[in-house]
Amino acid sequence: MIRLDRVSKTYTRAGGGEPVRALSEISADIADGAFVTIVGPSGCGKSTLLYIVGGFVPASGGAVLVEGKPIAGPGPDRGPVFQEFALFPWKTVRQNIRFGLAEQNVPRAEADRRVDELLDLVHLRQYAALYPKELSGGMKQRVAIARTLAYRPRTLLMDEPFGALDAHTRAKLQDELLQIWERERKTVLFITHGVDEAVYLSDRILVMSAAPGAIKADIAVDLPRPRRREELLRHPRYQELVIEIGRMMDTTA
Amino acid sequence: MIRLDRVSKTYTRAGGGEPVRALSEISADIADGAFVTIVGPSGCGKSTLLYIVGGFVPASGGAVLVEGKPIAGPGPDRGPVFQEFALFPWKTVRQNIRFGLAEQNVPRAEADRRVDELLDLVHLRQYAALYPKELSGGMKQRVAIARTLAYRPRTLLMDEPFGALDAHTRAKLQDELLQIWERERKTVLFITHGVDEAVYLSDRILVMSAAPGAIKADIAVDLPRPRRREELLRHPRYQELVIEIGRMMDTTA
Amino acid sequence: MILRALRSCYSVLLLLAAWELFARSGMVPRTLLPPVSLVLQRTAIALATDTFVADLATTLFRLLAGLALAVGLGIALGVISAQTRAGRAIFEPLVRVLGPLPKIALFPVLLLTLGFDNTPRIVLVLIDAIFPVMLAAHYAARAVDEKLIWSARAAGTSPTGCVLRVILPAAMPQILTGIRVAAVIACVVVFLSEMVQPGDGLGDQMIRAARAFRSVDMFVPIVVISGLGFILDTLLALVRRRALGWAG
Amino acid sequence: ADLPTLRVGWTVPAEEAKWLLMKRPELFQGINKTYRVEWFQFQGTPPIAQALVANAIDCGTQSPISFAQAVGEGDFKGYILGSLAQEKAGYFSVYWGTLDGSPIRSAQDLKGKTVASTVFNGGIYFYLLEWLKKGGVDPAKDLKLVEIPFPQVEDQLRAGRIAAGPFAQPFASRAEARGGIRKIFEMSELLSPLTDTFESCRKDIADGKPDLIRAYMADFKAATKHAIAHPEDAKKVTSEVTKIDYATLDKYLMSERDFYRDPVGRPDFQSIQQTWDLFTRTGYIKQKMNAADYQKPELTPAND
Amino acid sequence: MIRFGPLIVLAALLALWQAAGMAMRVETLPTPLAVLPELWALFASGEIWGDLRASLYRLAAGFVLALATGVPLGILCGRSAAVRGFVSPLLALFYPVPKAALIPILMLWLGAGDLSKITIIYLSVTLPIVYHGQQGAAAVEEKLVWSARAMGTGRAGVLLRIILPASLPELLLGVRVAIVIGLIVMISSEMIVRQNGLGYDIFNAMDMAQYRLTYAVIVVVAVLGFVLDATFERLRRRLTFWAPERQDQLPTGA
Ligand SMILES: Nc1ncnc2c1ncn2[C@@H]1O[C@H](COP(=O)(O)OP(=O)(O)OP(=O)(O)O)[C@@H](O)[C@H]1O
Ligand SMILES: Nc1ncnc2c1ncn2[C@@H]1O[C@H](COP(=O)(O)OP(=O)(O)OP(=O)(O)O)[C@@H](O)[C@H]1O
Ligand SMILES: [Mg+2]
Ligand SMILES: [Mg+2]
Repeated sequence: MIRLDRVSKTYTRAGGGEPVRALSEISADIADGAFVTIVGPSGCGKSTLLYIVGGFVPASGGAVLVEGKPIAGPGPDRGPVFQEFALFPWKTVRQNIRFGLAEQNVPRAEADRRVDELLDLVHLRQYAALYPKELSGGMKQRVAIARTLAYRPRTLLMDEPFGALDAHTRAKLQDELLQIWERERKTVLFITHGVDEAVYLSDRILVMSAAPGAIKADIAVDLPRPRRREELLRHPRYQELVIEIGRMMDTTA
Repeated sequence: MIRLDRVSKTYTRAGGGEPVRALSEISADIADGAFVTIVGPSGCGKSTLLYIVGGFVPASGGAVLVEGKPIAGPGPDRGPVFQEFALFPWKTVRQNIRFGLAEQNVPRAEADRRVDELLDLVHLRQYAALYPKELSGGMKQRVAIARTLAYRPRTLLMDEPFGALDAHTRAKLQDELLQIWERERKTVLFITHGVDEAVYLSDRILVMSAAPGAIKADIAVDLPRPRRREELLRHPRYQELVIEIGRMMDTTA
Repeated sequence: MILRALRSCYSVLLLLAAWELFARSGMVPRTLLPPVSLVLQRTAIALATDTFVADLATTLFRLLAGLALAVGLGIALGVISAQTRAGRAIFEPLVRVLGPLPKIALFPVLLLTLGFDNTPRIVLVLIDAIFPVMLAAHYAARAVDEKLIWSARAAGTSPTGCVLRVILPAAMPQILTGIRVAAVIACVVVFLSEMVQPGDGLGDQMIRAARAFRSVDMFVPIVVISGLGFILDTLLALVRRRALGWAG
Repeated sequence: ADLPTLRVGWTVPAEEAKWLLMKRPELFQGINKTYRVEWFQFQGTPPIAQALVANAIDCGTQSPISFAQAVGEGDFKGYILGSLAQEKAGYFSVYWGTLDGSPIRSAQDLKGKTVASTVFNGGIYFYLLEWLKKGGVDPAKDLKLVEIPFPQVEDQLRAGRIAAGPFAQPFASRAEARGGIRKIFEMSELLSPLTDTFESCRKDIADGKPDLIRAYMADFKAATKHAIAHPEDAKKVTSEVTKIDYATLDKYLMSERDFYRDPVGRPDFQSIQQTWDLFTRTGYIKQKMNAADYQKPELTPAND
Repeated sequence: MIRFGPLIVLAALLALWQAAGMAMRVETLPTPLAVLPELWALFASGEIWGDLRASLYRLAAGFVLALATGVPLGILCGRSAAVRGFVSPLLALFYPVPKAALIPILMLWLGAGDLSKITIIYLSVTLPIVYHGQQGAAAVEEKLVWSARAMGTGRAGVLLRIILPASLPELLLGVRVAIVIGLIVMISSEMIVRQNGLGYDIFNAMDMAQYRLTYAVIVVVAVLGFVLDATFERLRRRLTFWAPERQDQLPTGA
């Protein structure tokens, strides 16, 4: 379990300007194997919260506990997909995806197999030899997703991972993610701007309010699993939830 | 009018690898004051096409004509909003937005007035003094939009301009864009992954097929203007179009 | 192929032509500026002479040994010091105090403690050439996009692995720029050391020629050391293009 | 304000006449009254020769060798007008020393060793080569020559990095005071009397502005006489310029433990001619030199 | 602890010097304690000021000229293939020329006075500025340029208002290198053609075996270098604080 215990964050500014309060006292428990999504207006601190859970940025106050122990920096148990992709520019698509496997000393043959699998998953097999600067925005994002999935972290921390994708690819990757999640029962902390995406994927949705970010609502998504897109779209509760959360967001900003 | 005359593009690769064919013989006429949206799978060449119309990247074949004359590089008549934001990191939010006005020699008082107006439009007034590195993803995107709107180009070239925004902000900015467009009758070339967004905003939608990109369908959006969100969502033709185009996209990738 | 090479450095040819014409115009005495054709001719002769080649080899050895040490140590110190707060706190003042100090002023001490031969000169090259490498490595290591490091750390990369496999490659473009500057400084310094304390090497050749008024011979070692620097620089540029195709 | 200006090069040692002009101009008739001097220091006489050839300076200290090379290779045209340092019996002569305990006594003993000289291709250097050749040693093959400035010779010798090195004042006195150093040979064994350095001016200046040079050389003569008459002034001014403390200088400067100085600063053309003849014979100077060609009696200090 | 970093480092360096001096016991390496009185005397007698002024004047003159010509040239080089085609072979050829070796030759052309020294300083410091300026200008993200061009910025405006600020961090690195090279050349030119200045002082004292004085002047040069560098660093921070630099919050755990 991941426990957020009154986590807050204030950014000090290099130029010496006024500090920016990004998060104020966020508390939440994220159960093992849960699919939790965070939604909230732009600039409310979603990415910041994810950085703190990942152990990349220290909280200004409060603590993040994994299995009861405070986290000590990043670890391969929590795999991030960043909003900015953060691909290694000196590595090709294939080498980027392979990176984590090499770090985990996965045997060569097994690693190659997994990389090929993921290249297919994100439809990039024919682009495997290209460098990041030669990719389109959506292609970069897919590489970033594949790179993190490759080393199979127990928890996925995903910051708008499908933001730059077309509807078709997005839908396919959503389904793939759900399948992986159902198969391997990962914990997922997911950030998105798409309320429908949030409802379709999650067990639980945390709605954040604007700066300094705080949790305004914690909504359980009581829809059946496994989910099938067509069925769900016709499910009355689905529509209800989308409208309810959408309305909540409207009054937030 | 902007005329694309058999525009094609092949990227040569620095490392000496195989060239990448991004676009093959794209032809289209974009009428003055039209709102044209391009949709298509990730990596199909949408951004590339926009760069060529902007005059930033030369086409490998064919020509782009504005008012019958081939374009000679970029100009203030065509204002781009890039997928990557491309803010000037050494300028604050306010200075970024003001940049184009200074370049166009807009008088100081008038420029200040316009910048304030735009800061309000994109809800960033309180962040006016921050530098790009201190902004969240969505905030950067809003600055990029404001910067281009500020100097009022006749044609807007927008590459997924609302991609990183939450639903609420996105909806508001969509409406603002429509209002500006209706008021000033700009020509807009718009790239998006949201089929609903495309239908809601455009007069015409170009559907592109995967690499090397080509125009697969050219669909007129025969919905009444001015558009009101709630009315439109209930309009039967709206739903039809979304489903039709969505289906088209599915068979594209 | 040759034509293309010539066209790519036409400015150099232009300059050489201007030198030749000016020197032959009679506006300057031959002793002050011999025609370039004469200098090149004499250089060719010198390069076929055993003693000159021995001096060239001496200088080259000192140059490369000092540069190699400077590059190795400079990258290591620069990158490692960038990793911790304490490292940065020590690095900054250290390079601020020692960096701007003209190391050539310490050369006599080196001579007295290390003898006249190669060692003091290699050490001089080292302490002069290490700063651009170290500075570039340090600041580039600090400027690496933090999300790249985060991505690697999250994939289980140890801090050391991060330095080797993320920070080092990400900083490589700037480090290579630093190495090119270091190569230049190394050329300058090794030559200067041989001028200040002659004995052997190209600098010694030049000093002897200068003192004996052999003005053409004075230009020969300068042409040769500059040629060495040019070759070194071209090689580094080649490495850069090969290894850094990924960089924008 | 717009007095004519003369650019003069100097080097160390034995320049107290010029240093007096530099630091005590009030003692002399012409300087700062009818003309001005811009002073430039050089490391040895070869760079001064270069500067003279390049018209970068008008007058400067020269040695017979540098002067001859400037004439031969640089097409230099100039006069020898004043004397600075000479060596002859009863006075100091630059010598090569070794450690007391070493077995080195002759040129032969230096084979395979490292031997120091000051400025390669300078005056002193060629005397060393000459002495080695006379002793049957090939300086290019039989031993290793290194260039070391005078001040460092003692330390390097005691540190065992060189087998022999040249000594000049004040370092000779200092080393002798500490002991443990033994002479191998001195330059005046090769030639005596011997001219170390003299004052030389460009021909075009001397012919074009004879009044300026005459005034300068008159002051030069007066300064030489002043230094000899008032050795304590010479020591003081030397201390100021070289930063060597007075007590050290007091031990030798302007005494018989120092170079010989002509009483009025008149060049010894005969000894200069001998040096040239010697080095023309051995090939260090390519052309035949004739001292008469470089004299200009009406500008040269005359005996009183 | 970190605030006093510079002081601690300085103290450590002095202690190291003292220890080395005491261990080696050679005249050529006096201890800092022995050098202190000489340093005091230099300033007490006021002798040093004239030399300091002479050196600084040459350095400043060379530098101002170098900035005025090197920055525009470097930036043009980074942005225009034609200019780069002309300049970059020359740069590659002349950058490694040991400028100090040219001093004797330059003296023959320009005389032994300030002109030849200023020229050599100028030549030496221009090249790193051009070089780094070129690197910085070439690496500017193209979409920044595109954005400006689309807003009607002309070619000159792009160079001045986009390329210049965007390449400033890299350019300033070049200036920092140039400061170091400038000091080296200032010292060596004053050593080779001696008239006045700090280089003259160092090498004159050394030729007279006045080692304590030598070190006293070296200390003055070191302080001068430090002050120049520190002033420059302040300026650099002010000019480039907007640049995304990694925050001081590295993951320390694990
Ligand atoms: N600089 C480049 N060098 C080589 N290939 C490139 C370069 N830029 C783009 N490409 C290739 O061109 C194709 C089209 O890229 P483009 O960025 O136009 O796609 P896009 O439609 O905008 O995709 P997305 O929706 O993911 O942003 C891709 O296959 C990409 O790999
Ligand atoms: N490095 C920084 N320095 C100062 N302020 C920062 C920094 N990074 C983020 N902020 C501020 O913290 C707040 C939250 O930023 P964050 O990136 O977490 O938002 P977000 O919820 O992810 O927004 P978006 O949906 O637009 O990506 C913003 O107001 C932003 O200005
Ligand atoms: Mg974010
Ligand atoms: Mg794109």
